[in-house]
Amino acid sequence: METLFFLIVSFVAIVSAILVITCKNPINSALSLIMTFFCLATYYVMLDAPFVAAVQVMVYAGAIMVLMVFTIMLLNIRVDATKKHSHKLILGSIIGFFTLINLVVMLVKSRAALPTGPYSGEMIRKIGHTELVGREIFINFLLPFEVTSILLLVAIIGAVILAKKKI
Amino acid sequence: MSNVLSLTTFLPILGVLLLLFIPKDSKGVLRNVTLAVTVVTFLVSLIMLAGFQTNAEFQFVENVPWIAAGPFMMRYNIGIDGISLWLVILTTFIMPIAVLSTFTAVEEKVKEYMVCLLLLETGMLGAFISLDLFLFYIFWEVMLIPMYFMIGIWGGKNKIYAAVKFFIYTMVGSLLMLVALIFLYFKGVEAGFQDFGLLQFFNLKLDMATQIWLFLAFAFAFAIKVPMFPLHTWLPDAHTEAPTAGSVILAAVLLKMGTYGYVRFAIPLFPEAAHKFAPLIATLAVIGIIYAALVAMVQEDVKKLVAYSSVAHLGFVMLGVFAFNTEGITGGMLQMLNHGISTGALFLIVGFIYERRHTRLITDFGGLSKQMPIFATIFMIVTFSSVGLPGTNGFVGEFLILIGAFESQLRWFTVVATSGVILSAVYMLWVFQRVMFGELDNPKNQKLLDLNGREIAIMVPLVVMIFVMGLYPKPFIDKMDPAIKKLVAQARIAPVTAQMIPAMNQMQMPVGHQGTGQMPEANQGEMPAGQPGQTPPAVNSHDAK
Amino acid sequence: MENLNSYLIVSALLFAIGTIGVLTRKNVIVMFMCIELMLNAVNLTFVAFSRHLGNLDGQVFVFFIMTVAAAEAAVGLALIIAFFNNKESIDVDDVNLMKW
Amino acid sequence: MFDKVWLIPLFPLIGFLINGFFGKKIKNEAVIGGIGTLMIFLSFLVSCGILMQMVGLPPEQRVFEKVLFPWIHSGSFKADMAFLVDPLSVVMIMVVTGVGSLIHLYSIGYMHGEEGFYRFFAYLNLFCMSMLLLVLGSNMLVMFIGWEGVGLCSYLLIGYYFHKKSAGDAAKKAFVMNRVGDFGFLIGLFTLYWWFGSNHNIWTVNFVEIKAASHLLPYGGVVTFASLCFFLGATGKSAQLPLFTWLPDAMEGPTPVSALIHAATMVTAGVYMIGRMSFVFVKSPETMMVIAVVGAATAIFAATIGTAQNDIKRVLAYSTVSQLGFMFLAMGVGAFSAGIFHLMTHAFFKACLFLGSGSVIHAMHHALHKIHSNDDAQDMRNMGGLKSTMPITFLTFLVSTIAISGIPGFSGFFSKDEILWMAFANAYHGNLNFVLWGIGAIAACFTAFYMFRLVFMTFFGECRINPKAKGYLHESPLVITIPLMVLGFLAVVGGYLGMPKLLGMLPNYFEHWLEPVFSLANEYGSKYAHHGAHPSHAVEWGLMGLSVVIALVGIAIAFTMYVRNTELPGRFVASFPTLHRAVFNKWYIDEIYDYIFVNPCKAAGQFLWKGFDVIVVDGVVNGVANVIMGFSGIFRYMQSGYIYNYAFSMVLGVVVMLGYFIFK
Repeated sequence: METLFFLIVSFVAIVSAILVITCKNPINSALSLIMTFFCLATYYVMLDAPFVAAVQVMVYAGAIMVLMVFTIMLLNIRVDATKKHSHKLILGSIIGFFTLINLVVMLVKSRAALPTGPYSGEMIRKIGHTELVGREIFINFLLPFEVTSILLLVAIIGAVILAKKKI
Repeated sequence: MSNVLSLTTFLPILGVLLLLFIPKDSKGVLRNVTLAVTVVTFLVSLIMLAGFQTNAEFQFVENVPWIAAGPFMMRYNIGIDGISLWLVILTTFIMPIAVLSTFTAVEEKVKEYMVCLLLLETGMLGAFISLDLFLFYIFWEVMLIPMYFMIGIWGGKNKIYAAVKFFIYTMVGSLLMLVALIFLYFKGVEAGFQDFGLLQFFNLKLDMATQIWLFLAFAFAFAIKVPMFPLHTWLPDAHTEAPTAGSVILAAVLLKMGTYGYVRFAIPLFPEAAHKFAPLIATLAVIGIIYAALVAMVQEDVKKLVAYSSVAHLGFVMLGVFAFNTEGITGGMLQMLNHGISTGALFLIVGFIYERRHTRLITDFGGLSKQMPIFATIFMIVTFSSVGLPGTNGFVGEFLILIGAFESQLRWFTVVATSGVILSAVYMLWVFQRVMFGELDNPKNQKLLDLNGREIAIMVPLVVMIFVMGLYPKPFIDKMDPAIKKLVAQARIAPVTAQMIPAMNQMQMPVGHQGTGQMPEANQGEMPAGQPGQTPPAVNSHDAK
Repeated sequence: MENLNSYLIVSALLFAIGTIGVLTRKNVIVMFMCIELMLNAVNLTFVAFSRHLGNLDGQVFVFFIMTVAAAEAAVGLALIIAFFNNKESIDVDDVNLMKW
Repeated sequence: MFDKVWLIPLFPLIGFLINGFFGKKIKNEAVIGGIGTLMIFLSFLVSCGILMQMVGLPPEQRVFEKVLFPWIHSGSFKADMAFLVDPLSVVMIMVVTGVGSLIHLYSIGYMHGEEGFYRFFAYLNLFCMSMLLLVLGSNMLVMFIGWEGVGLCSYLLIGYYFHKKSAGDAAKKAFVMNRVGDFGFLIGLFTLYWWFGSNHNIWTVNFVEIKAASHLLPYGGVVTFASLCFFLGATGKSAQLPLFTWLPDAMEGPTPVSALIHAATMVTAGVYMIGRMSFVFVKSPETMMVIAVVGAATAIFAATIGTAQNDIKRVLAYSTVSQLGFMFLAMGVGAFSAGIFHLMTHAFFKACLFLGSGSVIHAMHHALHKIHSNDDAQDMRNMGGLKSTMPITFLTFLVSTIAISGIPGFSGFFSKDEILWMAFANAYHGNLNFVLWGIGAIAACFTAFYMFRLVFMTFFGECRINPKAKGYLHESPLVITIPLMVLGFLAVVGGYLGMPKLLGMLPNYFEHWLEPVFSLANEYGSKYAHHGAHPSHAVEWGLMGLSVVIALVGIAIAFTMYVRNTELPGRFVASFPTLHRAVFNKWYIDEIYDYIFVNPCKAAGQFLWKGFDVIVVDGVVNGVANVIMGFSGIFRYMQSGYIYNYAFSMVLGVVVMLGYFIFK
């Protein structure tokens, strides 16, 4: 039963991913991308990482995609121009295909290490995933956490300067 | 007193600092300050000349650790001996004259021009005095940059082409030299040396193969600078496009860098290879002499003609240096000084008429000697010095070179080179006649005014030096003699097996022969009709050791 | 519980699709989305490995990737808007000034 | 007085410096001319002092070397600025300073009114200094200073009228030809220096030392090579056959120049050099043969050209070349003292002839200038009948012409006949001496012919000058005629110094005077000169008589053709047009030289410059540059500016690397 559910979610994820890159209208591709994000969230839940799933949905689906859609609306881009770069399509897909082969072969051939970490599945369910992740972040990864906050600050200022016509 | 050498070298840099404070548009002050700096440098170098003892060791030596970068250890090791002494004096002597000659020549961007001149002087002086191979390489490159700018910015029509060509030509050569330098350094490290000091490399015995390759690398770099026959095409372009002061310095000192390189580095470091390549280099030198003379004959542009004439003169110097005997090398050194003075003067003269008529084509001139008598006399004296008339400096150098080369195994090269004497008379007199004699028909020529006080002040020291060195070269020769004898000893490869000739005849032996005991290679002279006289077993340098 | 490989295969697929999307599409925003997709594929691998290995470093890293993605999205979109202001189009072929 | 020898060249040097630097300011011609003449006259006095002192000394003590200062000392090469006083150099300095002073005096009058007056006297003094250095030099190098110094001064003086292009060309031609000779001199010097040094460890260029070591020289071999090179130097300087074309063109210079340089002093430098180094030359029979043959050939060759010239100075120029041929003939047959004797007598009468022609030209120029006609003042065809208007010039001219033609009683006879006799008697070259004597005799006949042709055309017959100018013709001022008279007197008296022993009236002072100098050479010479029967006195008397007859025949032909019926030359020319044209155009030697040497050099220069320099070397350099430019052109497309290209190549890179690592 578990695997069946996994297969369904995977199928939906792959189809929506393909939709993202194939449909003409950017809005449709945006929406299919949101669909993919939801599938990913379900994966995270299946992997006993509910907090990550929640954050995933909030950040990606909620924030970034909204921003994307907002930009699409702002620039009211009609359907893609017709000029098609045929050579790009073929070349792109060949390269994409090769990437896929590389990744798959690499992932399959590499023998994953034995579980070493202390957090087994049921422990997360018992204590609660958010608390564990929070403890992890604020103890071992405090500095990177602060650095990311600076990164965000820079991004905000950058975005403001770039987008405004005259400061 | 001991660091007078560094003082001489870096005084121009102080001058540059001084110049930076002077506002850009007060040209007069800029020029006079630069002149003052160069004159002071000259005086300081005279003090050094006075303090110089005539012996073979390096004097005024300063040896201070400088850079320790990874495997390399470079020391600020400078000093001069008989050979480099006069080249330093020549540089400091020519610089004030060159600066004085740019008073009216360069009008725009005077400050940068003066800075370039002073930087150039430091580069040249540094190259002559450095005893550390790496220091020499650095000054060798430093010298290029100001010259490149002087040609590139203040040059003539296609100055960019000439400047770039000049730069790339020398750069290619010096890169090869750098490779050889580093290779030599590591060879030295094997033998236990710690730094780039030149003196220790002198007694480093290298096997023949490495010597050949190293010698070729060094020789190629210096051959471009000399310039030797096939690599000389940058010189006419550089000279025609350079401003007057630039081409005076280029001719008077920069070309000597090449021949100085041979005498200081290539020959003493790799004697066997030098001997092996002597015939090849002598051939190139002789071709250079004849080729440059013939080509100079048909030039329309006076400056290009003088440029080719300096190729011919330096061909002589190379012939003398590769004779490996005292007369030849002394002649070569003297000819370097003479060429500096006479060709420098020639370029100044071309500069004077260029400033007046803004053209360098010979056909535009004619009959100037009636219009400008003082100019005519000076031009005539310099022409005859450049042609090598006895009594002028040109003759002393040329004669010693030819007699030195005739004694060595370059005998047949000398016979061909001596014909260069005729050709040099032909093209110099032909240009003198077309410019000075003949009808004063061109209206523009009729209004030319003769040399003014400044220009005469420029030419007087040069003309005086022409006659002083021509009539009494003894002090010059004595100062450089011990160093040259040491060089000859270094360059002599196999100990002379011939026993001294016992054939003392009853005539009193000209004093000084036995004393020096210096026995130039008595080589098998293949005179046309054979030679019945008893000759010692010839030290034939061609059979590889 | 699915074993690790299946998750990896799915993330590889997503990643490949994202790459193809970047290379083939002309619309800059869609390319943008494909990049987001690729980032998410990577997130998936992270979480899968962290679950498999049992320590949470992977998931912490996922958060960092998300912040980066967010920052990138913000700046990217600002760029697109600025570009749109003076070029009137967001076709990637018009972005041809980036050369010597 | 001997150690005062350095004063001799010093005085003209002082004269040169004064006139050279301050001449423009002095402006007064008399003062400038006075300084110039005084200086050379002082040298003349010092030379007389030295002569007197030397006459008093016994022959073997007549060699004195004065070292002034060390000039070039490098390694084993030693050359000092040193002077050598010996009978030969005393003779030469007497000739140079004596004739020089007279010519300086003459120039004051002749150059009157020239705007470059001070420049002329400065160069003339510089010339005298160089010639004295050449003559007094005690080593080959000091001689070489004088050697090239006289070349320089002849360049300056020939090119005196520098506004004339022909003068400039002639000056350049003279200098280059001399330079070719100097090339030979240098090679000879090097060979001797090298040979002595490497074989006997005697590193010297000093004449005395070389003379002392000359017994080591082998016969032939390296000595032939060295002496041939020296002889090339002599031909360059003394205008012998291969290198003589510059002398006739040198007539572009003012006449005193031609008299001093191209008659009396400079051109004799070659003869003096062979005399000075006789002990080297004599050691190689082949070179002596070459010298004799070239001398004889030049004598006859120049004499033939001289007969057809119309310019008075050109005739004299060719006569000089011919007389020099005689001197070289004498040197070639080992009669060194006879050669030097002829050099001295030739200096007297040729200087007198040139100055005489100068005064004629001066008068003609003055007259023609008055009527503003631009006829050529030097062309004999518009002269004639000047006998009456210029008596003194005519008389001195006639005396010198008789002297040069070899009429007994005058100096020319004694010296020229001595040479012809020596050519016949000295059996240096086996039966070649008959041929040499024959050529010499014919040349003497030609000499007599063209000299008297000149005299008859200028002084006899009716005056062919432009009638209007006839009134202005008058005798030259005293300052010109005095030197003429002195030289005329010397032309007559000079011969009695070296009376051949045969005539016996006076002992042959000259030969006796030079005997110590040439004794070593004659001794070497006698070794290989095979001793045929020394011809008897009868033969000598016979030959002497024959040479006189030949001279008279020459004069008679000239008389019949140019005085009795003057249309004879016209008919002669008509009958042999090609021969006349060839002779008139100097056998087209100049054109041949241009064709063989000058044009190929120019063509080679042009080819090398345009061909090699520009196309080959620059081609290679620019070619390399273009190739690099080509490559960079290709790489340029890599940076197209389209984003997807960059993305594409990035991803491609990643994929390829991954693939490599995975599938390795």
